[in-house]
Amino acid sequence: MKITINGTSKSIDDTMNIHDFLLSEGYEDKLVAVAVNNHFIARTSYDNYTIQDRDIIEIVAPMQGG
Amino acid sequence: MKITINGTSKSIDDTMNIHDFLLSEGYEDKLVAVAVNNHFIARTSYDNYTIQDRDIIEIVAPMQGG
Amino acid sequence: MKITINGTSKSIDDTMNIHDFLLSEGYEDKLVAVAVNNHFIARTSYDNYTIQDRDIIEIVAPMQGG
Amino acid sequence: MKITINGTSKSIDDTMNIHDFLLSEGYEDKLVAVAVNNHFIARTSYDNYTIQDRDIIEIVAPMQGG
Amino acid sequence: MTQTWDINGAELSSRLFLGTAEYSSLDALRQSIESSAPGLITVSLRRENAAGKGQSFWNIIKEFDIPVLPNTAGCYGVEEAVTTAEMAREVFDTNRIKLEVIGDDYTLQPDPYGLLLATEKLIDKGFEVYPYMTDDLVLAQRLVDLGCNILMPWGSPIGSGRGLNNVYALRQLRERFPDKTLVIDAGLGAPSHAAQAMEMGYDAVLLNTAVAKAGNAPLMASAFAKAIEAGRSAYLSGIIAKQEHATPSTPLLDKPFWHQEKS
Amino acid sequence: MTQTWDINGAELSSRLFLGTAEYSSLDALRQSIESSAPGLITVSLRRENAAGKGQSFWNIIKEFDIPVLPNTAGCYGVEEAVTTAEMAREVFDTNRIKLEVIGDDYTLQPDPYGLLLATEKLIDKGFEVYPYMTDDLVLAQRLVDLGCNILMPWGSPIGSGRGLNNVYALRQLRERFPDKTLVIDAGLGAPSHAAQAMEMGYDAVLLNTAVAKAGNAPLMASAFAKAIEAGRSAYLSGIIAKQEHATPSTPLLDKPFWHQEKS
Amino acid sequence: MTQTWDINGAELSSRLFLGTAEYSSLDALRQSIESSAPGLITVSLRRENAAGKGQSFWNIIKEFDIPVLPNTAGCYGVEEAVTTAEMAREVFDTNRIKLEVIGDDYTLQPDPYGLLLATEKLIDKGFEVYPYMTDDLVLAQRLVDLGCNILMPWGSPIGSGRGLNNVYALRQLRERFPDKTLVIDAGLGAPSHAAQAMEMGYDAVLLNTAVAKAGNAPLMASAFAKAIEAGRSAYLSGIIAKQEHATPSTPLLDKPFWHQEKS
Amino acid sequence: MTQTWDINGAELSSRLFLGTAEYSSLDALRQSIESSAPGLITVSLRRENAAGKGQSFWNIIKEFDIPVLPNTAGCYGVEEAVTTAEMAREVFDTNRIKLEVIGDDYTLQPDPYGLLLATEKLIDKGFEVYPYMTDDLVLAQRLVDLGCNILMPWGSPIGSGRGLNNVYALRQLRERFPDKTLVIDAGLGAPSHAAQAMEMGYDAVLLNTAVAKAGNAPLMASAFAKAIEAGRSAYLSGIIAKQEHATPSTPLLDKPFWHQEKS
Repeated sequence: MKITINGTSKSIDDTMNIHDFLLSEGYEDKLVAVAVNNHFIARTSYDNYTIQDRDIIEIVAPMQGG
Repeated sequence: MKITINGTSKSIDDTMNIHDFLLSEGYEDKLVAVAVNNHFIARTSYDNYTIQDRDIIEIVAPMQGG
Repeated sequence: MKITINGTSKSIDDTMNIHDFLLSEGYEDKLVAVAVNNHFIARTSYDNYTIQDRDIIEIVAPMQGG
Repeated sequence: MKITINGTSKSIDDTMNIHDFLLSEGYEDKLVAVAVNNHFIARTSYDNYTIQDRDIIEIVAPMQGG
Repeated sequence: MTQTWDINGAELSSRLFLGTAEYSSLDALRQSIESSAPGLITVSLRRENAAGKGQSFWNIIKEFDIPVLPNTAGCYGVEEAVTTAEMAREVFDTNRIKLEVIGDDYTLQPDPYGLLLATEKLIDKGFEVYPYMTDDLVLAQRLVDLGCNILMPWGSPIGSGRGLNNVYALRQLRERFPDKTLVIDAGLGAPSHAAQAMEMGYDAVLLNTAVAKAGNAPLMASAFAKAIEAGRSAYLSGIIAKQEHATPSTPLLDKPFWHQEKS
Repeated sequence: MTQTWDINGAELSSRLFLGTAEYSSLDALRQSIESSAPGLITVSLRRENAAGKGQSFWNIIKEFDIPVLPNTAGCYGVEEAVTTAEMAREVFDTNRIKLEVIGDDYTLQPDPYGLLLATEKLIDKGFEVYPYMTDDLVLAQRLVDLGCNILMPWGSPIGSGRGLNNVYALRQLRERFPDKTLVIDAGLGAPSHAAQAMEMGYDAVLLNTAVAKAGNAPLMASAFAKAIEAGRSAYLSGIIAKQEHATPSTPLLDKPFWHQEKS
Repeated sequence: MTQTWDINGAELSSRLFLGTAEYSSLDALRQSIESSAPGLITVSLRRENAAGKGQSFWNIIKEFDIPVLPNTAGCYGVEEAVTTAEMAREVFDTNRIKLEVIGDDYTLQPDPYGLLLATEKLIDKGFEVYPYMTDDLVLAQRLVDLGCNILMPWGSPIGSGRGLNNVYALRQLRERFPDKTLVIDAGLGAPSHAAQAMEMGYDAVLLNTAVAKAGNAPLMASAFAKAIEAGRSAYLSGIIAKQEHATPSTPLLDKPFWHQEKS
Repeated sequence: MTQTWDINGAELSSRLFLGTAEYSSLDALRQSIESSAPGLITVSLRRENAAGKGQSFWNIIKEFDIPVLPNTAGCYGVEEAVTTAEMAREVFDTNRIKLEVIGDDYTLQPDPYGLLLATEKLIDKGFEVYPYMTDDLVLAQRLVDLGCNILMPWGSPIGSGRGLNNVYALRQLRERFPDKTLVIDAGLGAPSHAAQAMEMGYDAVLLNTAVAKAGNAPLMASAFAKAIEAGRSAYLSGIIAKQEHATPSTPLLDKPFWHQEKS
């Protein structure tokens, strides 16, 4: 199925939850936050949300700001 | 019945429409506009609107403004 | 003898007064004023002042100014 | 004879020099400077200047300033 | 010598809009209108009793063949402003309305929220809205999106005489809405303030207190009229750029005594 | 409608003094004089050759029945300025002289030292001195002590278009010399600058670059003429005092819906 | 010597809030934080890839025991701003959010409409909102009505270095909200701007570009820190009133040569 | 952290020069010197009687190891100023003299004529002249020609608290005398004024009334000390240029929700 992650489209075969997805993408040791389809997904819900086809996922981390 | 006209309460016995009311109040030859209960009453509707008990009537005329 | 007129040096043979000099230079019909060696020479004195060797003569006319 | 000291006129009998005068006036232990008739008198000249009749003497000390 | 100009299809003879309140007398008002020949005259509505005190004022204004711009002065609520506008349209027989929705007692600042709501309702009802607004760029865009062709940002609070409090913001508005009619409304005190606004490319200036409360209202009215023409002409002519250093106006070419030492 | 005024016994028809240099053409100069009808026209002297290039300029100025004010532009030395003034008096047949003694190349600032020396000499020689000066109060007093009835402080450097650099100092000058004729000379860029000076009670304004170098000189000339009249009228009328807060121009007495809640 | 102060129950060690963007290097950022010891540090969120480029920045910030203020920079939409705030709360483990809802591309002006909507949602979700706002008094009142204890009006557009564009409006805000925490956010260029804001009684100043883009960021950071302390002390001390005329600082009593003529 | 600097060969520990007059008490004076640690302390001379009232003041100043700068405050005449300077040199044992030759009662403006004469005499007598002057460029050049390495232009009239009346003229002075020591003397009211002067590249600031008459003199003294350091650091660091439009401080690269519509 096709999803969009940080503005780039990507294909993933089997459905997985956010937790598995972050592991598979190599974010395990990173300080990040996640939104799916413009809705915030709390860390505590990573296991509960199963990624759907066409999901738009944002993964963000601390950055300089004013 | 009791009505309020330009902020002052007043008693009028029988019901009348705006046209009759303006006559009875001596506005016949004045350039004025009327609102009842915060709604504008066009001249063309003076005959159609019958004043109700507790109506709040505003009668206004041209005045200096900036 | 050598004189300087409006910043340019010039040779004139015989001595002459300012009046003759202006005529010889073609200023007769011009509205001008004259200074010699930084001193103003009034029109009424044109005949009286005889030009000397090394005189520095300024001849000026109306011009735009702010 | 009459002198003026700091704007106030004063009579002193016998002539004296600035040094004696300051002693007699009680300035001995004060940090002051002196001018007579608008001329500065250096400390080193106190003995040399003999006060004259009508002398105008200024005796000044440190004060707040901006 | 003054040129007429077009505002929403109407031809106005002056870029001065003059208020009619606060004059020492109706006569001072009449003379001020005569001496300044404004393009628009602002008027208002007040409660009328049978004695008809408002009629004498109106008779004076009618003498002049100058279009009027009724206001909703003192309205804090949207409904109140809308109903006042409707009454004004009937009384003054014009679709023009200077829409004031006040948001603060001390500064009489326009309420940027109520103003949008009232503007939308009045445009629906066919009014030609002249919004009294702040110098807020986003508010301006919202008003334009609602269909306003005219924007009237304040220079400073009504009657304060402070002039242009935020030249930067007003410059931005002009730059960003080159095709809209921009009018400085409120806060001016001196003709130089009005000239400055016109030099910035504003299309007109609306005044009241600065004229009505001046020592000599008719004279001050004419002063503002001239300053507005002056500022407009300067804008059309093009103003010289500011320089850090001097440049001699009188050319030095052929200056006498050129060889001399400086003293 | 413009009033004439008196300067040292002469009657002038305008409070605008206009310079004649830097125009794109003699025609632009002529039109600018026509459109602004100045009270005085400033002129200068330059070296003349037999071809007589200066004469055509002078023929234009003579057309107008406007008194001229010759200057000593570009003079750095006292003797140079005095001799130039004497030549100007003969050529232009007037005792008036705009005395410039320049003290600095970059700002063309008047030299407060040479200016005093030259003023003294010229007053001895019977000139009516119009001193181009800084806004220095002590210099002003010295000039008045020498017999000057007219003072011409700069607004900012010649041709800079910066307007009034030091409003405080100019206000002090007006306050301290209520009976002298004070003219802002140099540095103005826009009509609002001229209006501001006149609103402060200055008697006249002398301009050149702001008009001559404007996109449309004749139009800008008329703009300044109007702004100067506007500022003068405002000064005579009396300008409202600035307020920190607003005061409604439209009176709230008898406002409709007075009982309503604010939205 | 610097005093700590309380903001919504938290104790801050400085009235300088420092941004972390635009520095020439992370080292320049670290040194600027060290030299200025800000009370709050602003941070942001950006898309992260597996490489984890954001982590090194965060490791530097964590070194300092200074609370962070995450922003929603660049958000134009309400939902976008709210979701960004929620992600920021989780990542930075703080309820504080500097809420930016931008309404204009050129000035980066806060959107007074979206700002209210986003503020309401975020306060519902338990955030402590630091609203980046204009100097609009009515907007300020609406934010306070929604529960904001902190207001952050702009001085001028972000990164413009213009200082305080509308001193009048900012003075009004301070006067009208004496009990709220007011922070000047954005637009300052020089320490004198920050001192001026603090002298007006503002509680703090938020800066970024003026420090990060200065020739020497750590030195400029310390300059702003000092200027903010200076302005705060001046406000607490009480500033002398402006006078039109001079008053001698050195007393003239007992001045020598008092009898003398003036030269 | 504060750096010492060199003035005519002497090393000063601060760029603040502090006056000693007008304090509510000698104790307030002492505390203000302690809290601000000025680089120079200005003092004066007054008539002394046998009681020696001046001595207690001097004992306080002597406690501090700070060089003093005696003034000739209140002198209108050249001879008077010179004799006062000579007395001051003997009493305070320093060649430094702040030369005041006053030309006007209301503004306490320096007399540009007497100042030159007195400066020449005092330099002949071996004094190190610190001339209290206007912002006049030609006067400045004359003083430099006489041998002054230090120039002290006023910001505005003594004690007026107006700040910098003519920023343009002061900027010109700095630009034209890059190698001279320029000190703003008189007229400042708030620390932001001092910071502004230092940001312009002035070398030091001389103050008295703004501190002595503040609500809390010692606190205000420290405020000015910090503001002067802030302004100096900003000047050394380099201040960002003003922009007409905004530039986002938080970079938009990798912003989340980038695809989103604007609300």
